[in-house]
Amino acid sequence: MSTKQARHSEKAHPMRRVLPGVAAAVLGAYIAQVPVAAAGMGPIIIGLTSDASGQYANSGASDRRGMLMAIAEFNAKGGVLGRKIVTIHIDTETTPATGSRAAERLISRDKVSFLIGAVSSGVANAISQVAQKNGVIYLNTNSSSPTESGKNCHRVKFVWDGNGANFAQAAVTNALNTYGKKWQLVTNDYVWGHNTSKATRTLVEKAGGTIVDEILVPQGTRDFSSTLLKIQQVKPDVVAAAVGGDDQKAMRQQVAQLGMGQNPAWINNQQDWPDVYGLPTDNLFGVFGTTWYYNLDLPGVADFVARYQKMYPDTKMRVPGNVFYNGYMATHSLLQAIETAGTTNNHAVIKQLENLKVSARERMQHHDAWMNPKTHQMQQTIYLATANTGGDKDDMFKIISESAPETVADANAEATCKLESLADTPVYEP
Amino acid sequence: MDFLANLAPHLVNGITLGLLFALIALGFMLIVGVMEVINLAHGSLFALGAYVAMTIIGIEPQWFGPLGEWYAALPAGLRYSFALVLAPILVGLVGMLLEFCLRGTYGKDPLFGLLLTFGAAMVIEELIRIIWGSGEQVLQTPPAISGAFIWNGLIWSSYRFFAAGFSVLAIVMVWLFLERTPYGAIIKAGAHDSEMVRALGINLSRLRLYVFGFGVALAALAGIIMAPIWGLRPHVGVDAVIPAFLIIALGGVGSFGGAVVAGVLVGLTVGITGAYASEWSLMSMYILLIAVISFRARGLFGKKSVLEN
Amino acid sequence: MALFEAQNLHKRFGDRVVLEEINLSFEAGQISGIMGPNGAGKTTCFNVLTGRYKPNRGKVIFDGEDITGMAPRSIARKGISRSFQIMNLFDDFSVIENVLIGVPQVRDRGFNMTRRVAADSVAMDKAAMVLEQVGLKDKAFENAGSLPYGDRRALEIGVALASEPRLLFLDEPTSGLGIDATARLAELVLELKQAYTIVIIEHDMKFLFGLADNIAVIHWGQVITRGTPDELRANKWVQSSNLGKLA
Amino acid sequence: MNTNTGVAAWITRPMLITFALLVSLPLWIESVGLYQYLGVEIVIWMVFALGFNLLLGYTGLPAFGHGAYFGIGAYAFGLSQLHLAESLWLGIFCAMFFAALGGAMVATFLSHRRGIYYALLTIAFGQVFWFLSIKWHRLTGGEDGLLNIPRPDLDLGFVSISLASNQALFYFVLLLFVLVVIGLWRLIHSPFGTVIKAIKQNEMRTAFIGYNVWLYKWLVFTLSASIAGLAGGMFAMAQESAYPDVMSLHASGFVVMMVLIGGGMVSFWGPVIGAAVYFLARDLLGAATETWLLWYGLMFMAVIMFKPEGIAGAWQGLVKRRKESARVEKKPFTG
Repeated sequence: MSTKQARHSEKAHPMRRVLPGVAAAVLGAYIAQVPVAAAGMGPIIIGLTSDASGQYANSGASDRRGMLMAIAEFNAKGGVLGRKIVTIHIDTETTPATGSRAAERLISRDKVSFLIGAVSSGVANAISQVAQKNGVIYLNTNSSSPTESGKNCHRVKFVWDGNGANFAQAAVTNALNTYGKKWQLVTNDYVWGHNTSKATRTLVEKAGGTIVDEILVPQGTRDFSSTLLKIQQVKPDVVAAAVGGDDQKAMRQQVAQLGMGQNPAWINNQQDWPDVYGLPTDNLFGVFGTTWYYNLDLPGVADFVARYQKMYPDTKMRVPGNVFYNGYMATHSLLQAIETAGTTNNHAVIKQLENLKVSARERMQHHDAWMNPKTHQMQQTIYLATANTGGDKDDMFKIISESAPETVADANAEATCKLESLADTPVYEP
Repeated sequence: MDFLANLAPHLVNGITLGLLFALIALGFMLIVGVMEVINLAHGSLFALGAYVAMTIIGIEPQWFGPLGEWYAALPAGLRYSFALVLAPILVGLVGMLLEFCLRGTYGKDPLFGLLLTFGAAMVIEELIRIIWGSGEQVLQTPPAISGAFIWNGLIWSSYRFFAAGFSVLAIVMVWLFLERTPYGAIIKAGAHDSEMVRALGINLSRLRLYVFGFGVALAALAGIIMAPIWGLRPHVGVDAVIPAFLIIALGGVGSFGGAVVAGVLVGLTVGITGAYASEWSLMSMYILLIAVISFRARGLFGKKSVLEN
Repeated sequence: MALFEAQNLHKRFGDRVVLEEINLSFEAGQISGIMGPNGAGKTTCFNVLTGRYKPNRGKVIFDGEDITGMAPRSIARKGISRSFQIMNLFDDFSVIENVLIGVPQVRDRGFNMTRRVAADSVAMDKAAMVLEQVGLKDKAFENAGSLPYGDRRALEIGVALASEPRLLFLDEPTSGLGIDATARLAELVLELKQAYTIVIIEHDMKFLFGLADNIAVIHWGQVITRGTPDELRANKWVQSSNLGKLA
Repeated sequence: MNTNTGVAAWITRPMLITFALLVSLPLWIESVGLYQYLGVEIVIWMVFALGFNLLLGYTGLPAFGHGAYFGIGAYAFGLSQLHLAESLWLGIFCAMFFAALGGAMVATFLSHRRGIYYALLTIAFGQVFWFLSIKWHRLTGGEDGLLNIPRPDLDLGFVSISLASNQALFYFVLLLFVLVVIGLWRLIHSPFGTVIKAIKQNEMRTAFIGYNVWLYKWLVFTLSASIAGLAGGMFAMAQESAYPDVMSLHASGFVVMMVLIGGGMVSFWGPVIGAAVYFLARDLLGAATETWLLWYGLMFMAVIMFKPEGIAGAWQGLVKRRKESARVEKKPFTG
């Protein structure tokens, strides 16, 4: 209701008086939208903190659709614990500082029971820190940075995406055997990039390969021509690229232009579906990871896709991808955990989630998945894929392997993650 | 020797990159030089140009009935060149609209023009998001200029060289326009004293309108050229406006040659650092600017500008 | 020796020679004039003397000290202040603020961030006095930007006076003034003569010949002749040139 | 801009009103549907904007990379707490000191520049700092930011107050705000204030009167950088972390927006009004619509187009018109 109100007042005021107009609208709408459920048996309010602008706007939207579908399905069954579920979304702008403010707002003013959603690890950190302070459970749905379940883990935070280390685990050994031992790393010069490349490096060296060179590309690089020339000069067997966000998009395009996608062999980290959907397949070179694919030949998948298309008949993205999947699965599991816990009390729900086990069938993956209680990262099947040149415009991936969670576990996460004790986590029961 | 063999391709690459930078800065330079408006919407108009072109190229047959079908049947190359002409014009009109909004700020602190365009940048970016969605898009290039070729043992992108060549063309055209036509003379006069323009009995506000439109059209053109390299997303403009800024500062406000030289200089710097100290490749251009400006008050070839007071 | 001396100054802009072999000396307590047709290099000469431009060659000596190429602020602090032909006021300030900022008491406390300007009675009185002199007392709190032209000219001089100069340069003070305004200005200058050494650039010869003790004529960037007004009236060149007819 | 010769008391009525309004804020903020934390951030940005306006509004120096010093303050505060000692005063000192240091360094490059080149250089330096904050991730934590920065207690020697709650923090931040307001108000009515305003209007003449313009410009920049640092330090406390994006060009642009929307060019209070409006509008629009950026930009364009003097300017205009109409009524026989 707040939304309609505000939009209305927006359109209402004439340009000339815009400022006072907005000011009035601000107060008006605020007064109007003082929270419905201060506490007790009102609806369960879930704060959605997915990005709607900035680098990850598109993934954020997909992420949010996933959450909303899970919530819609529960509401259809009459909600959770007999309480309807309502959501409030705030754009975190792919900006950590905004993330904190959004979290503070959702918790203190909108009195949300849970927080869900993130693509960028920076934003996830910012939110989880505020969440931890207040004891609000927060689901990091889609940030694949190892630090999320490593040094920046929190008791209230649960991480649902596979991380760089997992994908490296899955990719490196078989790439080493198929393509060769001479590797070159292309690393985005920031924390995520360095972590991912570090993981790759150790694996490569353990398996007897050599890293002949590492190219650091600053965050925000748009022109990779010199990098690509350098690669040609070094002539490695394999290039392992840990390049993310817009940088990755730019790089893909330029590699495609050079037709360098096949030779040398490329190992990319995860390719998020919203980032690649609709692009020509030559943008999808080399081998890359994903946690799920809409064309997996598993029971339930087809139905899941159908449900997606029914609920979102007019989204550009005709089939759900990994980001949607993570958003959906995370939310789904949370709501189930609440149901089994029989309460929204955060400690109870945390305990539920820590012992979470989801059957392969429910996950629509090849292996059972479980939550690692020490790192709060979902241990799940990791798929390797490559471009599917033959297929129709939706069927872009060719899945080439699937690895069981235990075989791709992030080795040093448990060492680096120090969860706060439950006792130090304030009790929170909205 | 071996080192030189390694270096050579990076030099070539740096120069192509530099020409692209120069193209990006061209429209920005014109507007800042002639109208003393720092157009922060340059970036989002750059993006808008690419989006419009993409739409024009990809027009679906059913949109305009038979005309649409005839159009869609045209070879990709033709549709591309068509977009290359039409899109800048359309975006140029948007620019003129923006110029109307700007009129209030003339003669006031240049800050206001700068901030108005800052607001406009946000609006345009959001409009793009609303119209085309926030997803990654691709601007299709015709086969003739796509793909790659091998040149002494290295793979080079054909499109990149097309783009560089096109930049040279655009730069030369603009230069001829400014130096060899009466309009150019008037524009240059307007750049240095609007008094004189009035004396010449030229309608200054119309001059401003056209110049701004023209500058914005150039921004759009740059957007179309860069999109196949950078990719296309609503906020891609941010990547364009900062280099543009830098290059103008480096070359000196109001100096055409300066902008071009500075562009190439920046390209070379980024290209070389990209090869030998890649992690500093982005930083290098700022260092370059600071180094130059600290010693040359007005950049390499800057003239005194009203914007200094 | 003279209070202020310029010894064979040269000034070039690019390859264009603007000043050549300029030798000038201004005696303390006198009114000296510099005249010459427009574009003769008078103002450039002034700018070199007051430190706006460095000369390419030659010396500027003030009270026995070589001040060649010093920054304007240092020269100003030595007691040389100037007015401008194209007016250079602080338009957003009130009239008195324009003067106040020039007052040494304020200038010396320039880095004081806590004291209130308005509380500084010495400075205020000084400023009021200057305004009295230039006849803007009753307009003290009007906005400088909104003053009529004549008053702005007066204020232009007021700002220069505020810093209690020993030597006062006036750049074309009459430009744009009507007959009686010019007359009033002449009175003011005579009055100022009691307190200051004054150098005036003028092309209004009547004005200059009426006031100056001696005058240097600059043409084509050179001092072509100098002397008392009477000497100049007798001078061949001045007579031949239209300048003479004016006087 | 307000004149120097008018009586400038230490404390003025607008100040008292503002302070009263803010002091009572926690009492009513929830009931108008705002939330305490927003109050904290608003006041912090008010401090930032006030300090920035010393540069932009009073000295007329267009600086567009000021987020950098805000960021330096945030990191300095955080690092001092994490690596040196958990002490509020130490943190605040480091925040201000290092921001000032950075500012002073940059100012040495800047202060003989004017107008557009000044603007461009500030941008370039801003970008450099931003870049370093990501690049130097061993120190800053890179894009993940510097996390888990403690909120030290306010130790007054005889008593020590915990700032853990946003309300307690708010009052601490407010205290600093009050000090900054009084300090700046005093400063702009001091000789120094007069000189910088003179520089804004006519740099050349100021030099010819005998002022060392370079030094004044340098000092103003350093000063306003240190205030930015103070704000940044408080921001790090509020967020209990420090992130690179506060240093980005956008963040720097936003503070300029605040100052102009509010009317910093014509009024001391402009930045204060601006920061408040900025956050209220943004918080509401952000919650109300996906496309908040669109409305935000339009609003901003409208202000520049129709009321370039900003809200404070509009208000002054209103008051002036009132007075004039009143005067006309007094003497009906005029004209």
